[in-house]
Amino acid sequence: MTSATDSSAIGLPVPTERLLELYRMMLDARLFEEKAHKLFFEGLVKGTSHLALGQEAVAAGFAAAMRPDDLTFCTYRGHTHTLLRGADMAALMAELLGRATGCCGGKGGSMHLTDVAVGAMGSYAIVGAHLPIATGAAWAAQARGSGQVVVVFFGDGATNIGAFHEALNFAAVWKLPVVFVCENNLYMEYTPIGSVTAVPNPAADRAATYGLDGIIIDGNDVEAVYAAAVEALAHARSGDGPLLIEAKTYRHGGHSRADPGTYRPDEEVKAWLDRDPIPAFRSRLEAEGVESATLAEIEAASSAAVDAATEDARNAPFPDPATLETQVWADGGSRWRT
Amino acid sequence: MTSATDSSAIGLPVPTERLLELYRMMLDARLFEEKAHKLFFEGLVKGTSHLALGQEAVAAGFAAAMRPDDLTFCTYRGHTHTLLRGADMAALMAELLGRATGCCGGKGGSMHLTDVAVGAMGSYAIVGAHLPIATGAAWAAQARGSGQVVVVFFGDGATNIGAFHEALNFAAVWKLPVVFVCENNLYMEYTPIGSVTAVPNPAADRAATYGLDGIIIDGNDVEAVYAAAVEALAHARSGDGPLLIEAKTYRHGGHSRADPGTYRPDEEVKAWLDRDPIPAFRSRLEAEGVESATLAEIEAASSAAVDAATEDARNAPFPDPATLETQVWADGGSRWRT
Amino acid sequence: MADLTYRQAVGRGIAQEMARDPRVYFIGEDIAAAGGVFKTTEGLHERFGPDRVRDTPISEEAITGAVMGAAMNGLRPIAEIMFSDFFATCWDIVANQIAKARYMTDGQITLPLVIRSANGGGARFGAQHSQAMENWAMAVPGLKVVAPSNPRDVIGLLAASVRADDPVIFLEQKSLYASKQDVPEGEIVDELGKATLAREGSDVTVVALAAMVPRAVEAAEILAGRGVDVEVIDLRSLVPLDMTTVLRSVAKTSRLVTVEENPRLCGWGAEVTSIVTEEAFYDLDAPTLRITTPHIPLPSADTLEDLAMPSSATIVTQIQRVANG
Amino acid sequence: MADLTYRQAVGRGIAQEMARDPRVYFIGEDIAAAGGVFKTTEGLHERFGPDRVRDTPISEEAITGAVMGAAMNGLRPIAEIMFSDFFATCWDIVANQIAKARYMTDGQITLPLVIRSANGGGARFGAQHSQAMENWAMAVPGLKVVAPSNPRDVIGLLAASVRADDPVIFLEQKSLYASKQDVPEGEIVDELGKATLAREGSDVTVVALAAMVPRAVEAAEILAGRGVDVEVIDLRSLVPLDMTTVLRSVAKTSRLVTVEENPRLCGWGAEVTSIVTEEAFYDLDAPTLRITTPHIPLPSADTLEDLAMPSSATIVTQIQRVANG
Ligand SMILES: Cc1ncc(C[n+]2csc(CCOP(=O)(O)OP(=O)(O)O)c2C)c(N)n1
Ligand SMILES: Cc1ncc(C[n+]2csc(CCOP(=O)(O)OP(=O)(O)O)c2C)c(N)n1
Ligand SMILES: [Mg+2]
Ligand SMILES: [Mg+2]
Repeated sequence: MTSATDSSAIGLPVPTERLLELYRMMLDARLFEEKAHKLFFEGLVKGTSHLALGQEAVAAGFAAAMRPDDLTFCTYRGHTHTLLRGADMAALMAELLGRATGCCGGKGGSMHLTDVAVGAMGSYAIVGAHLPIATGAAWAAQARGSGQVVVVFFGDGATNIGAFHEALNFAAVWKLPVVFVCENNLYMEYTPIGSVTAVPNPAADRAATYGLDGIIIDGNDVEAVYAAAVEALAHARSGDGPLLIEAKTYRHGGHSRADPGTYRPDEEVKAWLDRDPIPAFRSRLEAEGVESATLAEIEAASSAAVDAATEDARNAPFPDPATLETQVWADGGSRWRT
Repeated sequence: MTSATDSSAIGLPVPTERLLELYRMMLDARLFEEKAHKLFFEGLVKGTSHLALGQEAVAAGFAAAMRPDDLTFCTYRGHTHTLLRGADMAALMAELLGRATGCCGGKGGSMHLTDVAVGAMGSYAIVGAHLPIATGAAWAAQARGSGQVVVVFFGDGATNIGAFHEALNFAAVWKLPVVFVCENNLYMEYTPIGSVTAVPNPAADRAATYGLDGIIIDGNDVEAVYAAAVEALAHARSGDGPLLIEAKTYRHGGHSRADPGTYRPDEEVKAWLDRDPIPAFRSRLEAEGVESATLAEIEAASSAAVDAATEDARNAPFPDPATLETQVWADGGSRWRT
Repeated sequence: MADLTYRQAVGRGIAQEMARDPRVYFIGEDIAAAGGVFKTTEGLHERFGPDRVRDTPISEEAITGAVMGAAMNGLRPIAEIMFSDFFATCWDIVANQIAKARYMTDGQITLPLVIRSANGGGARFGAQHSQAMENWAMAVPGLKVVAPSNPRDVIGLLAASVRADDPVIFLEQKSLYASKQDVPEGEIVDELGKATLAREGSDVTVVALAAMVPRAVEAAEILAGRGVDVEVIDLRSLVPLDMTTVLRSVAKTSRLVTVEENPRLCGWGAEVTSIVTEEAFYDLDAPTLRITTPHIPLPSADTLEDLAMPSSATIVTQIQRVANG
Repeated sequence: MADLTYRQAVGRGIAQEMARDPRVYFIGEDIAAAGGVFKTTEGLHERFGPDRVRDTPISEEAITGAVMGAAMNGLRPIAEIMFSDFFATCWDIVANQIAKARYMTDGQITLPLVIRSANGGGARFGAQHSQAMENWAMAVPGLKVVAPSNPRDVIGLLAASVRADDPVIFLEQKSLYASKQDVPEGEIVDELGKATLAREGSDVTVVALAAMVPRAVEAAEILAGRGVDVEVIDLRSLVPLDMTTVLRSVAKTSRLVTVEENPRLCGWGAEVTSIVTEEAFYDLDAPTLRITTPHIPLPSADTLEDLAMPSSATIVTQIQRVANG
């Protein structure tokens, strides 16, 4: 087990501006998802939604370290990852509400947020499936010499599915520029990962199988994540092949929808709520001398942005029924016969 | 890496009778497959056949150590494994020739030899697929308290497919009585395993991922295999969970059919032919005082058995056309409508 | 009699069989301690214990492989694949191994196993959690395929599936989980391959499955008011396929309509239609008609998803075309 | 003109496209250094180098995932799945990811990729290396499905597939690899969704695909001697499906027969038949007929396998039933 955090390598201390950016990102994500949760209970977000409340530091730390042309692949728990790559908040909210202005025109929904224009290459709802796909995107980056790095996020539960194994080996053998980030939040849906996994650290303890170092980071410490991300991206970009990083974190709520998450021991929940990445980071910023007013300004701006996006989405039209049968094929249509 | 060979644990030295049995088994397998090869070129074995010439020590060592009610799962390269569990040689040969008296009535063919009555639970032709299935059989053994152990054989190439990973983790977490045996013969079809695998020992170097020890054995030394098998079976039978064993070996010929295997360096082929498990073991037996006449008797008997089986198979009838549509369902038929 | 939901019927059906036969084991993701993500299996873990009802890792190949291997070695296991879309992640085990093992070994291997799954759309889950894949399973020789349309049948057909000595893909329609019915107490056991008449009629034969059955019946009631007397057949299983009932009905009505939830191409409706036009061509007085979801992945937005799946309203409109044809 | 085998045509088709477009890459198991297990890709590795033609581990999910991801990021990749049976091991990537990505993202993702594979029976390989699975692919919205019947079409349709901006499942029929044809030199490019008349005729329309085309033509020649003039349509692609050609032919012949290699249930023949009986019911003068492999896994023994697959002899016998019907 080695740590990816080597402060000298990334020019720490991180400039304040960047720290404030990280704070804003986490706040945007948090407030966006809290609103989504509310809208779910209002019956406006249909179907399901999987929140990453509590896990924002992972998404923020990586997104902040990525180049605009780098690519992100994430899961059904992907609101935050997509938003923080720069997707339009109103378009994401509208997608959750099944509206025409949604980033996927209402066809994707909460589990499939995508904004290719900002490098958010999709949210994948079959556990583990996006690991081989992300690997393929990294292969194209290598082949084209584009200098892009691909970052793919997945849960602890995904480490037990075959696609994980195939992707890791493939990426390692071809030395592809892809960073595999496991967000270990201790649970799959309702079942603890420890009860169905042969090793204690489901990702890091498996890295050696692919000739990689097992890297564990504190996923609730946004600076640590950012530092690890900067280093990992540099490593991958320089042609040194993939990395596998396990970020320890926790989801504050249940798995999805209305799940209250009561299968989790109270003490465990409490301990992790105490380690909420946002207030912790806020205190650190204050301790480092950032003015309260500056923070309050960021908070107000985030809140206003979420409100505006929500308003936008609420007022957006439902999809034109004609779009039901568009975009199956590249010609824009769905005709299967001639 | 630990070695499974602890001579004291298995009551070594192995009695001469058992050693002769191992010799007979290897010879049976060798002569059976040499004949199959000949019959392929005569156009009598149709389709394809994958020979394990050179790999006989693995199959023999394990089969000799197994209890009659233990279960074997193997691959398309499974003639030897099926034969050495005790399947009728003539029925196997007839199956290769697509005859009615074949062990599968001609429906299986070379890649699917099966004889459930002797615990040879099938030859599986999709790489890796039988690992989860063998795991399931071990689950039933555990659930029923039957005391059976399942042994599943697979190639080096199978270690890169998802099913490998899923089965190993599953078996480890449930502590199932299954021994995973990787026969590393250095090649997949024509591609060297080293060129597509992130670690040098494709099975053993991955054992830690499942909380298991990485065990490497000399797959060309039948005594070493036998010793490892005895120990592994005892381990699994005692409830200590699965084991993953990598046996280093080599196939003398090509991958299948008429493949001459020319993609392999001459020196490599030569070095491994020099380590042919059968003559090496024969010399050892002689050195240990076994009479030449005893060995010659075994050889003659094997040869006669193969000839008889071949004769039988050659003269066997082709399947009754009516059998084409039998045994899709448990009622013996294939009707899908009422 | 007790009012039972389709969801509860699943649990009752499994319990009925586990209580009867100690060889029945049940595994899947989140099915034990948590009682299943659709709450279909609540209480089974407590009642039958952690050995017989057990949570697995997210490893669909291991899960389906496990029930196959276990069925070869003395158990009669049930697996849950949480959403039927995930069959794709273990399709090799299902379609290449489970389906073919008996034939390839000329009957040496018997696989008394059931793989249950939540199938179909209507829950706004998007294209990877909504598809109706009954036609995937039907296309593979060696699999039996069952899809009940009501709580009573869930129990009876699940029992028949568990007792069958063949592998059964048992599809529970997601959109029906909340539906209710008065179901008698006591053991319920059906037979596979027996369609039922969900409604008798004389003008048009409508063949439906699972969630499409109540919609077809609703459409039939509306059409009755318009002078069209529709017979609705609930197929209940696709393999075995009860063509006797279908052909008998078409002989009476001379008109055939199928209503499928699965996408357009190569569905069971095409199969049923083709059998009828081959075997009962001269019984038909009008073109056959298939009502399906269009050949698209399912969208997530509620308005679009409702538009995609056959509704009773579209069924009414479509049937009228044939009835007048 | 040069005499070219179907096998060689595959290599020539890939080479034609790789030479034309530097974004075309090709990966698969044993396809590079070894030239493919069916020797279809010999010489490509040498000609286009180890970066563009590359061997993979035995990891079908990684292979198909790789071409999907690469197509999202600037390449136009080709993958080989060695035997089409192995699609089952990566069906999630193919059917849930590749097929649905464009729709789910409302057109943000374009996937110009081809997955080639050796499909079908006749090689005595047994049930896990012989199945014809064109109907699996056809049933999934979002996949184009191509299956050429002769060397020339292999090149033309492969070129069309590589140039298409949609994902294409390209099925090479194993039993045709050794077949030969005079093929013109130079670039050959076809269009997807254009069926051809393999033989013109006026009495019966026979629709066939891939290996069933030469068999249907052979049957037609025999039937010609018996006074039955058969029109044989080579579909060439299942998606897009050229129903214009089929309907035009049926309008002329009033009789429809389909010949499929895939097993009985839910094949493309059922789809084509159902479309005809819905749209051209009044054109038909006789029951439709589907000739397929029975609904069984394929056996290995040569005598049994030959019996299972539609032969020209069985096609003759069956067609006579309809022609006289
Ligand atoms: C192949 C597959 N199996 C099962 C599921 C159902 N499922 C959705 S999320 C989930 C839990 C995933 O856990 P983890 O990977 O830890 O991610 P987390 O939800 O904790 O972010 C499961 C089982 C799925 N989507 N895909
Ligand atoms: C999933 C899958 N992919 C590819 C193949 C084709 N194939 C058959 S054998 C083989 C090589 C397997 O190599 P290995 O596992 O080392 O076993 P060996 O043949 O050396 O015994 C391949 C690629 C297959 N049968 N299944
Ligand atoms: Mg988790
Ligand atoms: Mg090998």
